[in-house]
Amino acid sequence: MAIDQQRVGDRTPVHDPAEIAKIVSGANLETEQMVLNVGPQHPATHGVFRLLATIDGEVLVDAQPIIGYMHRGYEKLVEARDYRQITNLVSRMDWLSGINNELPLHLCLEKLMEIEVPERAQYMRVVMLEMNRILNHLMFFASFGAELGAITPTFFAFREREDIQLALEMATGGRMHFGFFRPGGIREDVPRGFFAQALKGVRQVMARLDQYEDLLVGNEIFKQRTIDVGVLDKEIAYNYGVSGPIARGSGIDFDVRKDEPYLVYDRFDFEVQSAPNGDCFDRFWVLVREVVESAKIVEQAIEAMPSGPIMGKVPRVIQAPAGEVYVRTENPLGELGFYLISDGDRRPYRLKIRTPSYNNVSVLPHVLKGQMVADMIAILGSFFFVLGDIDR
Amino acid sequence: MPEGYFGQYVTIGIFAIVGTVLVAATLQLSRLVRPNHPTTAKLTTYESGIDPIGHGWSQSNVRYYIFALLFVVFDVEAVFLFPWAIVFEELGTAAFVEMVIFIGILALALLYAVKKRVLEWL
Amino acid sequence: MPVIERGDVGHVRERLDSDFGTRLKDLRINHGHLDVIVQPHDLVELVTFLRDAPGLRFRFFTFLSGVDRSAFGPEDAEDKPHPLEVLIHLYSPDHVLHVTIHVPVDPADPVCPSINRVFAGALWHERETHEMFGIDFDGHPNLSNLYLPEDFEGRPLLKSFKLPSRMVKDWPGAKDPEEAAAGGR
Amino acid sequence: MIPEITLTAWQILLVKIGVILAIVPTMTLVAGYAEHKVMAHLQHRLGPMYPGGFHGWAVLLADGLKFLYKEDIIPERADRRVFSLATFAIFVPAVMVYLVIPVDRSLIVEDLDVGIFYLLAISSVSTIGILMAGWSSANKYALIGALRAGAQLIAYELPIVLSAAVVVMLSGSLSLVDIVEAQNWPFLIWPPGIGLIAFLVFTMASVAELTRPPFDMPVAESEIITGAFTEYSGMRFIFSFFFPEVANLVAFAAIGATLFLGGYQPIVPLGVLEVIPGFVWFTLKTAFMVFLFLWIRPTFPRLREDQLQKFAWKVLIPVTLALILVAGAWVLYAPEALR
Repeated sequence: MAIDQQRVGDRTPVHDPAEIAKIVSGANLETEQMVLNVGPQHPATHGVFRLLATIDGEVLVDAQPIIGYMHRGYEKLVEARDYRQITNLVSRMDWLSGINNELPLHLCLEKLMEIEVPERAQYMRVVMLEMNRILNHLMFFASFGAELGAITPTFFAFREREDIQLALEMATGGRMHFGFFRPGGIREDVPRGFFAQALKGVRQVMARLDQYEDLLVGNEIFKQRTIDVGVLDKEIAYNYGVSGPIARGSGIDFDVRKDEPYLVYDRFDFEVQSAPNGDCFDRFWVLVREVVESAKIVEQAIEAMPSGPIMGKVPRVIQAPAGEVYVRTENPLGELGFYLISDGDRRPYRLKIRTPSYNNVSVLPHVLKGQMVADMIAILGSFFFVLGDIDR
Repeated sequence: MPEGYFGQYVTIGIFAIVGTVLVAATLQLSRLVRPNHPTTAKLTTYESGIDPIGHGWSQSNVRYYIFALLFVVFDVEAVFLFPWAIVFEELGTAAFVEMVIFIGILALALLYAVKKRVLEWL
Repeated sequence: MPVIERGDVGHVRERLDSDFGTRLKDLRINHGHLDVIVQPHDLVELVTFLRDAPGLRFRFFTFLSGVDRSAFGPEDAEDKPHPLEVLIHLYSPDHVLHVTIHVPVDPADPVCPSINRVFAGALWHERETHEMFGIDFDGHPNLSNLYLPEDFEGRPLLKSFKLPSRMVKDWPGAKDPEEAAAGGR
Repeated sequence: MIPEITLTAWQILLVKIGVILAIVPTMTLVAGYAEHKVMAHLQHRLGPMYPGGFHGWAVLLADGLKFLYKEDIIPERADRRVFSLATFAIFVPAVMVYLVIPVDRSLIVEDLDVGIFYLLAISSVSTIGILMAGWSSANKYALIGALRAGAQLIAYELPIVLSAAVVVMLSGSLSLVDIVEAQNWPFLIWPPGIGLIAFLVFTMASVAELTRPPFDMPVAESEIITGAFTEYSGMRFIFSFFFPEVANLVAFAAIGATLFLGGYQPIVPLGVLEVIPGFVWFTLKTAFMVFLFLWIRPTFPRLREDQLQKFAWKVLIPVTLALILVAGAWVLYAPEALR
């Protein structure tokens, strides 16, 4: 397994007759191992992610993920900013689900400061969170297809994203980083037409998703590429703290929205999708089914949308009293947790950000070992991760 | 003069030359208009954006070699097959039976290869 | 063995109290999560117990990190918290329970046993904590930097590490909303 | 009608060269543009709309011009000579395939009496070029891509050759004109199934031979960038990758139309249809084949290399071997149904 260091450093082809003779005589007939870099500039890695793969022919002997190309040190930066500013900072962690990243911080503050959030704001938050989740999942639906060489789902997914994207843009003015949540509520009430647009978007997704799903899930080639490939064992998933669609694809029936409902998630009728086998197919299947569940939540939330204020009673200066709290939410990619330690200042004393992709990706070497190079791409694609979410 | 049986192949030869000249000429034309500023970074072998580790020439899995051998066997078969395909109608049943035996042997060989699992990639 | 009810963190406290007794300090319930303080040498045992004990099954590894509390609270406070600690959060998916483990380590010689044999997921977290806080994890196979360049100096998440741009002006957003509402923006 | 023009053999040759040099690039541009547009519309989008004004018809010309102005980079560690020779080894065969395809009854550059043999031989020369390109690049992706391409092209060469053998058996000749002439009855349908299965095998193997999705592992961009051509740039890239790919696409479509769809013959032998000139039929059939190839691309995800090999060796080759026997029996014992 160890790479022959001398050979790796040696750039010239073998010319020495003695060495050739040695190779020919069979003393050295084993195939050479090659160190292959996948990333940071590789078409299949979303962002600057690097995988140092040792391959023998087409088989992966070892794979080490190398991260840190876009570490921004948010945990340090937040200590020099007040809570209002952090909202916009943390939404840049997982850039595909900006609004979901904002939530746990506000939940932390609302817990510590004992702020009551009005119902309308809570429902509104749920609508936006779930719409963002659909956006995120459709994105991975697209990219997983693209990685397996199916180009068409990409375009379909992007078309479906657009209507939802438009609704969010109407309300927040942003397409990726919304900055819409405030401690105690949301920034402002939504404009007229928002609900109609949002319903149009999610209903369209629900209506069309089955067809799109058939493009991949129903395809024989897709099944051959994904079933029984990259199996992640349930216990290993627990052990590494894997969460989100990846964990649920391994038969872990685990969703913060159901287990410990925050906001008003306990009032909606939705199911936690999970699949038992832990292979690429199951992970993808869970991801796709979750889009439908999210769409169902959005529909219910809009139907039951109460009227009233959108901001609770919040002091002028956001200043959390001294204390510690851990709040976790179900981000599209898994459990996002903020451990906030406050010493009573307007800035957090320490904010530990537990991002889903970090734990999810750390299990990769375990899953990749012994796989084929072609499967490696399928596995990387099925470990839905966002680089900003790993590196923070 | 490119006529008759031999002449046909002269045409083919000429076309090979024409194709070659076409590529060479376009590459030369491109040389006239394109920039040329080689730098060390540009001339480095591409390896996903970092300095390459080791060399690109390595002994690869022998698996490919077995496929190549199988190919040779079957391609030779194809060479036999074509002349036979034209005339077997006149030669009748005997030639047909001979070919059945020939293909049968090859099919057995393929079956053997499958049983020996050499067609499995891993 | 009594099975602990869903979310009943009080029972966990009793279980820990009876099984680990005096070795655990300060079992508190904080916002529905159990806070435990344990000395480094008891850490691996405690974590293994939490993971395997029937009825507890804290088998989901949430995160591991550190906290530098040396600048916590007012300067002249009476009971200063321990200046440096390792923070571990575990979750029991079966019973929906949380436990936060605080491991005080000596700031002069920060060493803590590695829990990667109990939770393999801790490997990366311990590497990150090592480069950010300078805490050594005894038994970790490879404590090389995860994020920072190899030649980086300093431990960024320690309070003693100042961001260069904050040396001049401590906090650019210091303007009070009250002031802003009254005066210029 | 047409005044008798007598040309010397050399003049004829010049005309032939002119025709081929005009037709091949034009076909390639048209097919390449069709690829853009067909794929775009299959995916609910517009595709190129601006270059040239009308529906972006000039997009490939603009592309070609852009590549002409691009820097040509040969990596330092590459084997320069082999690296540049590979381009020729890939490009030249792609042009030479067109020599023997009968566009109409008398519209053929060279009616070789072993035309089909020539066709199969020349279309597989590019494998060597791809191996040269991959090996000389001294790049890991290129090497993997080249080896994949080599294994794949030889594996799918066989189904093509064997399905062509079926056609030869049914028509009794190696000359492409004779083969087309033999198809004045619905070749594809009669004798029952044989032609149709051979056609399906040929189409599938052609997609693999063209390294197009779902068999595009040798150039799978999400795995190994562009495979053997990772290090190629500028005009060299066009000549070794893009142009041959599309030229071969058209060539295989034309071969398919010739071998299975009756080439320049009308689809059914009806007097009314005979009025339409042969080359129109040929072009329509080739266009149909091209569309088929283009249609497959956005529909399927990519197979894996071992699955592809399994498919060739365990499905296609046994099927064609059996087909040869069935066709032989048919020709011998039920010849009256044929002619």
